[in-house]
Amino acid sequence: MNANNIIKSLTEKFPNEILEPNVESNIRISSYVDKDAIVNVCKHLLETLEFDHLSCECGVDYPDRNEIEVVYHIASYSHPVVLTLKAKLDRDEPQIESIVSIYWNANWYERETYELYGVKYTNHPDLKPLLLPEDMLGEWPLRKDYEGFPNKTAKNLV
Amino acid sequence: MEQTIAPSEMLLHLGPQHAIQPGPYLLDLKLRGETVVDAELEMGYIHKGIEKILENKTYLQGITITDRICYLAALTNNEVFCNCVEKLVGIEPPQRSQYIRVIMEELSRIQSHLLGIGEFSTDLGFVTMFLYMIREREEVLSLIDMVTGSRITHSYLRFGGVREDLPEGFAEKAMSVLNDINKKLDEHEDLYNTDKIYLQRTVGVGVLTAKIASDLGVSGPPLRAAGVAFDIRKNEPYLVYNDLDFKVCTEKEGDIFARIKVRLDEIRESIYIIEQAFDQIPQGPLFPVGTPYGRRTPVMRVPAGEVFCRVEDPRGEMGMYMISDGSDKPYRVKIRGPVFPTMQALPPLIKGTYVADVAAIAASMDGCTSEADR
Amino acid sequence: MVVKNFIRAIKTVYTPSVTRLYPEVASDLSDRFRGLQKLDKSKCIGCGICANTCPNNAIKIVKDGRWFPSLDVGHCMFCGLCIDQCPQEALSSTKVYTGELVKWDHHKLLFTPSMLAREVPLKKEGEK
Amino acid sequence: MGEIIENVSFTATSAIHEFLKKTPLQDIINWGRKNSLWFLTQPMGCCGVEMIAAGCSHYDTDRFGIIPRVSPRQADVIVISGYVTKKYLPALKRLWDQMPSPKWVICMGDCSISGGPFYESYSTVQNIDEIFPIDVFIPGCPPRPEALIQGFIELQKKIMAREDKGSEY
Repeated sequence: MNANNIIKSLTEKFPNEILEPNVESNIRISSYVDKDAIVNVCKHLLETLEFDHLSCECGVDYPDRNEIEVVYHIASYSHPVVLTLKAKLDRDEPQIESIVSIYWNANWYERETYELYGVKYTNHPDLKPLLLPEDMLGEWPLRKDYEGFPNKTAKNLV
Repeated sequence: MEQTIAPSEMLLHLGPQHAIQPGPYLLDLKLRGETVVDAELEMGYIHKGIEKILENKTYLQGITITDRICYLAALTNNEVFCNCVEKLVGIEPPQRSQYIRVIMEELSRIQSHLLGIGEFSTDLGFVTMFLYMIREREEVLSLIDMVTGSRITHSYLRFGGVREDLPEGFAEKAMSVLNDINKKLDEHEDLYNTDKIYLQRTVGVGVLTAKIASDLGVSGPPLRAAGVAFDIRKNEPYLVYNDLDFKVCTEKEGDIFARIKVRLDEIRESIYIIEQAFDQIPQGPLFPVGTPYGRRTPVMRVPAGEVFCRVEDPRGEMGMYMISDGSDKPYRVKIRGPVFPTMQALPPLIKGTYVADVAAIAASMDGCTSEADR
Repeated sequence: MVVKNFIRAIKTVYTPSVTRLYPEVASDLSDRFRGLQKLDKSKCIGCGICANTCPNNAIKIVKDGRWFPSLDVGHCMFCGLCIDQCPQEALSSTKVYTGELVKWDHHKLLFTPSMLAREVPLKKEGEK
Repeated sequence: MGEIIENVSFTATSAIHEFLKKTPLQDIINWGRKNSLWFLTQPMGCCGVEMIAAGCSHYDTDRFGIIPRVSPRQADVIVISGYVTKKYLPALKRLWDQMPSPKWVICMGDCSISGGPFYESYSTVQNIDEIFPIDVFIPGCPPRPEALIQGFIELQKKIMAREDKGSEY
């Protein structure tokens, strides 16, 4: 399983959905993905390309472009290639389909991204806050324009 | 979890403060008789917001914050952060620094596993073993203290190298302590293997098979105990692990006993790695020559780009995703801790077991709440 | 066998004690131990690099004759960055970490430049 | 004094106690109290590990009669050993309420004193000393176990000097 083959297989299977594929090194590849195709792409990755380990999933906020990117790092237990998949979402109403049905451990990552960025995952089994108390929902603290930070009420002696 | 309960069922909260916990989390159990029929884990009680804090600190200041992600693996957390920055900048630490990093990270692995096994033992009621393990851990901590100047939050690594060289006579002292630990480990393992009560409580309990473990996204000792030889040090070698000879410790059973066995074996393997590293360590500079990087690196700018790095934490795969926009602070840092998926796998794992085994299973996964919450 | 546990426990009676008898005997510290900083007033130029470097904003430059750093130990992580970055090597770490630092009140955790330079004692005479 | 739990009358408020506080007999009571400071183990972060280490063989707080307990109902001292978040504060208050009086609080580490490295985070509760009556502050990130022992010794001194906030004078 090598990086070029993986990119080739992906672009052949999804010519319109996989955008800007990029081979960074032998073990790192990245690509943008159309947000409607994420579940199908992940299914293909899991079933034919041995990407059986979702390493991490996170959001990145770009207020200048009015976009939130959802980034998936998909790795494998058998080969060292890590694929970075990114999906661009609208910042005002970020919404993407959940991949819990394919990678079980996406569950908590998605809940985390939901409460920190406000990304809504459709078809998620139980979308509710994970790390923060319920009443902080809606503040989206990791967005770049979060107002509550830095909170300067701490008693600093100096 | 469904909060409505049938007349024959009962809801049990373990936490946020409980004797079995290494840090606060809440484990809700739904019991029917003594069997756990449903479980849910609620966390975030020590969510520090480290990812947001790192966005507001310069790269150099970020090193001190990464220490505090997980208090038992501060050096590996430093390593992954420095690794990301080094890859973005395009420098590589010189051989001597890499060897020093390997030695320190393996020492850190030893102390983490010792505490992990110790805490597990006290949750089983085997408090003697806890005291033994902590006794040995303190010796290792003294070694780390000798080099880094603090016991658990070191701030020892710098971009392109390490803060200070190994002190005089460190190798001899370290090897005498480690050989001693190696000898004592055999005795401890003998105790574990022959204790009837211990065997009854661990063998065949909390079985995580290879298929399920990889579906749940688990990494580290729980996965290796199920027979999957997944170790970032082998799969994606960083530092000088390519030049060192070691094996990935695996077991087949995937139960609690196997997990503890894997940790004990890994301590031995780490000692073996350190022994080799002391033999092979070359003389030389600590920082790459001809670059501005050094112990006194001032606030620096990092070229724009993004990188995803992985290292092997004591608990599994530690990854960090860093985006730089060319300024002196990272644009986004995502920490992918190994404990996060491990904790996530806990509720499905304890479903169907007896409530008495919950403590043993939870402790054998060696969860570190601080890191899972970040 | 469970009896083995007891035998092992009894055997440890003969092993040397490991307990560090603090406070009667001060513990051995490594040479690199990072305790409370010490300020060399003759070297310090009040440039403020330490205050800028501090990850926690625990250092502030105050006027005490000349400009010197003052330190809030309630914020200080003892990470050693200020010591590394000082261009004049005016700051150094000492092995003070227990007796003089533990305080009864929060506001006593502020260490003035003269306390950092050890011109006045860290704990006042008769201070409880 | 912490918050009063409803329908529970505190023994410390009784008339006998008020009288005893004015007599030298209180010194004997305080001597007894200071030598049995059982503390609640609830590790909350880096300092929690040092707290565990302080209870084990290398530091051995049992020498001072300081014994770790896992139940708040058996504990006299709560060591806030880490970072208090908005989510954890209600639980911590509840632990504090469950402890029988007289009871004391020790702030261990920067995180509990001021927020430490995370003082400007969105999740932190700042100024813990306005919420709990804190007796001893132990700076350090984390403090060594010796510093924790020193903190207990300071608390003992404070109890003997009748200046602690745990019992009313």
